[in-house]
Amino acid sequence: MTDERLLDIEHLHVELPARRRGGEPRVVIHDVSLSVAPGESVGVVGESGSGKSMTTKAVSRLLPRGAATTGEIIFRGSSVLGLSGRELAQFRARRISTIYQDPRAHINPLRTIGDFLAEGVVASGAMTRTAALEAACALLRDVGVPDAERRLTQYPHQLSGGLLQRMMIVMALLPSPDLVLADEPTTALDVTVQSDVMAVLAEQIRDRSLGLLFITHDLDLAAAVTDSLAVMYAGVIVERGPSREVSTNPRHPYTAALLASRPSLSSVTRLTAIPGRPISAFEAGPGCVFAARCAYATDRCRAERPAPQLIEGRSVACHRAEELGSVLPKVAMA
Amino acid sequence: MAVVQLRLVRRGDPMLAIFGSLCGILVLVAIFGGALAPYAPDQTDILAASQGPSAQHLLGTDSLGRDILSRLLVGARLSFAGPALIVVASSVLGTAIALFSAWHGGWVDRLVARVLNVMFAVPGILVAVLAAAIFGAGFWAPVIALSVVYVPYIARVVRSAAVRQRHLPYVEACQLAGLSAWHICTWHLLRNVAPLVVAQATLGFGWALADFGATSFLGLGVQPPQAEWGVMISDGRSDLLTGAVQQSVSAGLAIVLAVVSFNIVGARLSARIGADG
Amino acid sequence: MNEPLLSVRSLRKVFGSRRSGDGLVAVDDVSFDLPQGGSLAIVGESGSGKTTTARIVAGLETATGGEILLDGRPIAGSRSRRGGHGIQMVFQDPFGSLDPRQKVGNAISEILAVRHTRAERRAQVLKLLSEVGLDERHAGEYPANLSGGQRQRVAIARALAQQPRVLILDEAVSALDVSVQAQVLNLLIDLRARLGISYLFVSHDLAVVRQVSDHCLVMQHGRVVEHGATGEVLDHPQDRYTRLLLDAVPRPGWTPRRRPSVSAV
Amino acid sequence: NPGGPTQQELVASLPPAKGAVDTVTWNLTTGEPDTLFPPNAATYSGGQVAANLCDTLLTFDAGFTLKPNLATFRQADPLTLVYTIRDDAKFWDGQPVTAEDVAYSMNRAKDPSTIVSFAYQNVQDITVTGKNEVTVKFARPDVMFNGGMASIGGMVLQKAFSEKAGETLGSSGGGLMCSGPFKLDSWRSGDSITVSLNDNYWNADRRPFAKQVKFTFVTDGTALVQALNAGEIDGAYEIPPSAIPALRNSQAGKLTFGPSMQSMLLSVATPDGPLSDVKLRQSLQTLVTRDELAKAVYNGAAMPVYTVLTPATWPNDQKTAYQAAYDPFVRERAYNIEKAKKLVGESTYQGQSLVMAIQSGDEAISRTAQLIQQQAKQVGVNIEIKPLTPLVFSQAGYDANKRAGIDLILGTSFNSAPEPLEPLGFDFLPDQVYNYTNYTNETVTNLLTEARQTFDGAERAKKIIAAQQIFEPESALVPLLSLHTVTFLNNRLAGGITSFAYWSTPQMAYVGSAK
Amino acid sequence: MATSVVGAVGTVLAASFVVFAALGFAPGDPVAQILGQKATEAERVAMRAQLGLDKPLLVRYWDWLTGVLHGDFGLSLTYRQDVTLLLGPRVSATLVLVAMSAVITLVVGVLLGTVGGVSARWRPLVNGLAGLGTAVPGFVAAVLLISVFAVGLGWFPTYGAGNGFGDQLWHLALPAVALSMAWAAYIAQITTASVTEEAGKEHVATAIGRGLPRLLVIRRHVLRNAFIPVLTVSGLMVGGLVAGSVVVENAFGIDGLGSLLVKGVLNKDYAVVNAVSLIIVVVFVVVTTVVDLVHTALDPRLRERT
Ligand SMILES: Nc1ncnc2c1ncn2[C@@H]1O[C@H](COP(=O)(O)OP(=O)(O)OP(=O)(O)O)[C@@H](O)[C@H]1O
Ligand SMILES: Nc1ncnc2c1ncn2[C@@H]1O[C@H](COP(=O)(O)OP(=O)(O)OP(=O)(O)O)[C@@H](O)[C@H]1O
Ligand SMILES: [Mg+2]
Ligand SMILES: [Mg+2]
Ligand code: NI
Repeated sequence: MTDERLLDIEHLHVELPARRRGGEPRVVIHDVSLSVAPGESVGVVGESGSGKSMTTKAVSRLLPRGAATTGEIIFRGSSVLGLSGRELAQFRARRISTIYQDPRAHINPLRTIGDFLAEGVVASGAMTRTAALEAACALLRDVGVPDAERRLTQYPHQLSGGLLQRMMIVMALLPSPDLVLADEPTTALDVTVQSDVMAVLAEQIRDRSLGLLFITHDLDLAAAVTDSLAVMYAGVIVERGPSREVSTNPRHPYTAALLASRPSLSSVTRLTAIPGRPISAFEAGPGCVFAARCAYATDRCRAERPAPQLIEGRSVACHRAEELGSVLPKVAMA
Repeated sequence: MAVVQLRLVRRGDPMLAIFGSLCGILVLVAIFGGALAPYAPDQTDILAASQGPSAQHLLGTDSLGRDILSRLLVGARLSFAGPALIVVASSVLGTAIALFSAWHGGWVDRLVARVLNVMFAVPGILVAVLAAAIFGAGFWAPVIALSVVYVPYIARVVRSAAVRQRHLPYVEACQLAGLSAWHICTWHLLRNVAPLVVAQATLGFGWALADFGATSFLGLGVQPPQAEWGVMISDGRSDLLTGAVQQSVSAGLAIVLAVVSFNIVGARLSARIGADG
Repeated sequence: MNEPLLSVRSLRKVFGSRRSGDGLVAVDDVSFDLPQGGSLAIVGESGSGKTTTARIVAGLETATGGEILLDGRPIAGSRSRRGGHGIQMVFQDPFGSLDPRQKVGNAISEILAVRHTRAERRAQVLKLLSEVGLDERHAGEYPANLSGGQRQRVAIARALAQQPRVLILDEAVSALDVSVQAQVLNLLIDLRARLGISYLFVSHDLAVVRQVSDHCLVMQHGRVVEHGATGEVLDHPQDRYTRLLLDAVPRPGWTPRRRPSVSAV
Repeated sequence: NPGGPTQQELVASLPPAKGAVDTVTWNLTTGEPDTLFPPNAATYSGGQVAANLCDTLLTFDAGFTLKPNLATFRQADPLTLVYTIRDDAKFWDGQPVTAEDVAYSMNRAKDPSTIVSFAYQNVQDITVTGKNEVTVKFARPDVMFNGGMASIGGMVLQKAFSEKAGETLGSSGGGLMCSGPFKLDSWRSGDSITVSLNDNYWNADRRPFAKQVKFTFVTDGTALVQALNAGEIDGAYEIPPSAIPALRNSQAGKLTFGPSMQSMLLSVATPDGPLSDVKLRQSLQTLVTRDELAKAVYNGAAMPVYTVLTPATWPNDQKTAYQAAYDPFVRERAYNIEKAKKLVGESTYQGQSLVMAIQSGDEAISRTAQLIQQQAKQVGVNIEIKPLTPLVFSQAGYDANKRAGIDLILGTSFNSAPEPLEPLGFDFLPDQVYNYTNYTNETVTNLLTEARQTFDGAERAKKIIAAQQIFEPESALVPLLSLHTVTFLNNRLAGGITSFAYWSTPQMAYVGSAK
Repeated sequence: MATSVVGAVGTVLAASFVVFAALGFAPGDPVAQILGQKATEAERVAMRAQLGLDKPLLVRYWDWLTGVLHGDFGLSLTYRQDVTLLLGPRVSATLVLVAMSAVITLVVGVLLGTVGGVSARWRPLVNGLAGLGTAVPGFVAAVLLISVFAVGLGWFPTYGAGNGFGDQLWHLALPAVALSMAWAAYIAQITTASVTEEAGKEHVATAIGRGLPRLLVIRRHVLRNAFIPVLTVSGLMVGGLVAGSVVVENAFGIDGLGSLLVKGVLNKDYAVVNAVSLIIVVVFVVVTTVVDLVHTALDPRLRERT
């Protein structure tokens, strides 16, 4: 069973050093456990500051300097946190790839697209430059970019956001990794372009049966493209389970509230807003991270942090998960 | 503005605290140096000329028998007064130009940018020499010249900050609210660029100290018998050959110390402003 | 229907080279009416000219052509401040729309100073803040200490201080987290119901538009491609582009679709 | 004497050189000359270099006795001077020096646009009156004229070359054609002037020892000391006072103090103002410690003087007469703070600030000014030092408008010859530019005018001394120091003139190897 | 391209006119310098007319400008000769000095700054050195260097610019070090800051995340991008070095453009001052323009704008 797993994150806990000397270190990820099987797409959904990006950074070990990580990250059975410098480079170059939210900031503006695409595989010795460029061209055509040769000689600023995000996707796929981490790959894009880029990404991942860790704040989007879904709040995964289930039949009050505050495209309804604002892990009290905003919170919720419990194939971090199962509103399928 | 500085110091940055207090001490010396000096700075004693350090004269005497330590302490006043005036004048002028230019934008802004470019192209030392020729060598010539020379440096930095502010929606909100351009410029733009101006001015003070000393050294600025560090370096130059280095070297080190302190404080303040966003 | 509060006729905006005329046409022949107390949304993809239209109406940008009528009377086309005409605006970026070095209470009272005495002002500030769900404590805070949603409330309160008749909201909720966005949307809906202000609501989020507007305008490449009652447009889109837009919105059961070909950029 | 040599100890020339030397590198301490065109080469550097290149009609020996040089002279009558040019003199290009050339040169010098033209102010015309003869006709008798012919005013240029060179004559691009002991090789502006031995030089006494002399332009005292100590530069005149301590014990060469006719004095700059009070002026005479000044600021390169006529300007044969008249002033004007205080008290002076102008950039002058300021303060006189740029300072010298607001000018002046009338004429006759206080005294005027026309030395001395007794007590000039010529010469070399006569003689011709 | 050339020419014209006009305000009569103190007023008036000093400012500027365009910088009032001749050797001395300083500044500054930017371990040391360095003004550095290396150790000469290339390098070594000290430190600071900032950019994180070797990331993604601001500052640096050379030339007794300029201003030697300032302004403008062009060449985003 474990051998089948591509990525296992177990009780990940990340602390960043204090901003100022003498300050408290800041917890940004409190307790995250996740796993991705080969060919599986896992979505992570949460509002800003919940620690989604930190989770992906922890996987590729790109956390800010001074970050303290505990817990385990197992990739194909070996610990990522224990990799030596050379192994880490190999791991990053061949095993995983990351697609970021803002392609413009994540591509060196002074180098051509061709350089950008080929660089990784050439440096890791996987291909010669010519071969890499050829492979890139082929991939570009696969993701629906006409005129691939010309694109390779262009600079990032000459491309639109949507096109640039496709370049990112090509970059990520070129070394044939096992796992793709996509951190809000479409947030900066228009809906039409988002649909397009998502389609490309989903199709490529499926064709190659790669693992995908898909980060977004859009529950509907995540539900549409992933197999299983984790809902994150303040550094904690509050609910995890099959995408369809989680997005239609939430078992955690936060998931439910999130769904209820989404305006609907088809009808005018009074939205149920969640009072207060989203918090980061280090702002949370000793109890349930969502307690302060939760309509169902009890004293216990405020005092004691709930451990994830398995309910109907889902992992839910809520003391009242059982009893609330029937209370929480369900979402009808359109 | 001092309050801003204090608040920044309190936020705990040891470098800033150390060098900030050093700057404070130097400024106090500049103000009260006369009272600390064991001798009158221009009291000559030909019989005790060019002496090395001794109990009476801790740093020795210069070629006219004046006490070097006293001149160093008293010299802080002119050495600081000039740069202070330069920095204040150029900051006020530079900030005014920057705000005006950033507010109007368009061709006004382009014109201002061109004029500043021309000012960059005229070397400061040329302006200083010209000023010395026009106003006569002395305290004011370099003050006037360097005030003009520093304007583009201040204006450029402040302008880009002001332009950034100018395009923030809050400024447009103020405009929509019917507030006058003057009100917006002074109450919002100026207030927001003020910390930057302070930081820039502190940095500029270090540079001005060096440049002001250089004009005195060249004989275009403060003139002997006035005690001033640049003058002292120049005065002591002929003694270097006979091994009596204390005048030039002590004045040189005083300048270096002052410039280091103000530069570090200025850089730290700028960095903090950058961090504050 | 009685006379519209605000009418925009054949608005046109060209950016860039005015002499040679080869500038970028950001807004092209846009016309619409906004009735008293109504809410009109402008939707469209990025760069379609939504913001530009809104800014021209607010008087922050000068139109190249066309005219804007308030109560049937044209208002000066140039940079004259429309605030006095009862048009106010709330901006997208909650971080940039408040002076970082001004306490939020002062930001509001500064505007009231034009029309109110000092004594009236304080009470008025509190009233406005409570209107948007904030209280006295918030008045003494700097924007940096407020959350995005709170800032956006302050921005709304500030706009309300001018007793506007038209409130332009340019992506006013786009930068907010979903849970907070819902709060602000509710607030906006309530305010309109209570104060009878008209909204010109700019957004790219069709679901949001559905909640707050009566009518909507779909823009593409600076032109209006579809115009009608919001429900009608969203439920029965006529234009190909509107349909494309609608199809792209993720919702339960949705799958992303690849466009036949990517237009070369 | 810790202060430096006395008048008697000054050395006018060094023991002669023993042999030839290839190259001498000599520094021009006041910097690169503006021009070598003799009538305008009135600067220390310009005159010094020109003197090596161009022969003067007459010359002084090291003791300032007038001698024939390129010509002999005959005073035909008080209004006529006849010069006879020697026939063996040749220009560098081999052409003989003719009467034509001499008359041309003198007429060029006489042109009012030149700096030396003042020496020609009494000249009516200059004509060629024979094959080797040039006659100068005067409008008024002028005893000083011949002295002028022994320096830049009497230098002879080749007419043909000069006319061809036009405007650029004497500049680094234009060059010169003269008959002196050295030829001008090259002038690299900003770097050096190189001259080389003139093989055809007519005067065997002045045949140079050096094949080549390179003049450098180091003005910075520190750099100069370095270069001299390192032997990169062999010697220099006008060593700045601040460099003296460092050179005194040099291993590389020797310092020599020689007599000079330069002096430093403080002049009242305006006829009105607080200093129109004679008592206050007299207090200035005694409140300065001239000895300390000579020692501390000039490091011994100067000597106190007490009258406008400095001992150095006394003609050799009249020294006793002048000395006798001088001594009482020494006693009266010696440093005496009590006396100065008393004089100030008796004056109408109210403690106003007196503005003393100095030329900026001269370290020794600046220090002198500071010392005077301090000493004046002790007797209750407030002096404010005002440095002026050289241009403004020199303009203030002759333009009363530019002296507005200035009470005192501290400066140096020099005489080109031991001729008392030269300074006195400028300072004490009515309507003269340097007579800042509009001093007029009919007796003085008459005495000085007569003296100028008196050819008998003793008679002239009497008249001048009589005038001095009248103007000196109420003089608006405070003589301070007589400055020596300070010379440094590398030990490998010998010979050379060490008095200020170097300025009007081909001084480099005497410098040669010490072995 | 065309606009930048027009801008450069405009800058040169404006700056040279400002200098030209300002000189007219300086008191003192240049004729005094030529005629000496003993000339009469009539002679002075005549001389002024002969030199064209009685013409209006604009006419004089125009005359000068047309002259310059024909390669004629006019006649120096003090030296009575073509300014071109005066400039020749001094330009070369100052040029060698400035060039040496620029090389020292760039090599030392960029190397030090890169080390400080790339290595967090060395950064405090580099920052400390650079902070100290920027605080040592040229004239202070000159005095200190002279007392240690020339007077104390006697390793270097202290005067003159030397003859011939090798000699010139030897003579100008100390002055160049004095001149470049503060600027090298400044460049080191800028480089450190720029490299540190660039290293924190997201595209660098992408490169690292792709497993690119560290050196490759530093070279391709950090350094190349980080050098753009350094380049901009280098443009200003050349202006600063030229200005600073005046002070350093003075301290080391080098007869270069700087001392010629100071002397020219003090003597109101119009032709000299105008020529020297023109040279300085042109050097500055050319360097800034070249920097702009290089910047454009390095940064594809700028390429299409022009
Ligand atoms: N470089 C950093 N240094 C310090 N703190 C950071 C850094 N990056 C993020 N954080 C903090 O870590 C927490 C989690 O951040 P993270 O970026 O993982 O959130 P996220 O879920 O990705 O949010 P978003 O939707 O805004 O991208 C936040 O509180 C944030 O303030
Ligand atoms: N000041 C300006 N100068 C030049 N072009 C501009 C300017 N402002 C906007 N544009 C251009 O006008 C077009 C329309 O811009 P606008 O901001 O109105 O679009 P938008 O619909 O609001 O887009 P978004 O959804 O991205 O906010 C865009 O192509 C934009 O690049
Ligand atoms: Mg994120
Ligand atoms: Mg917009
Ligand atoms: Ni171009």
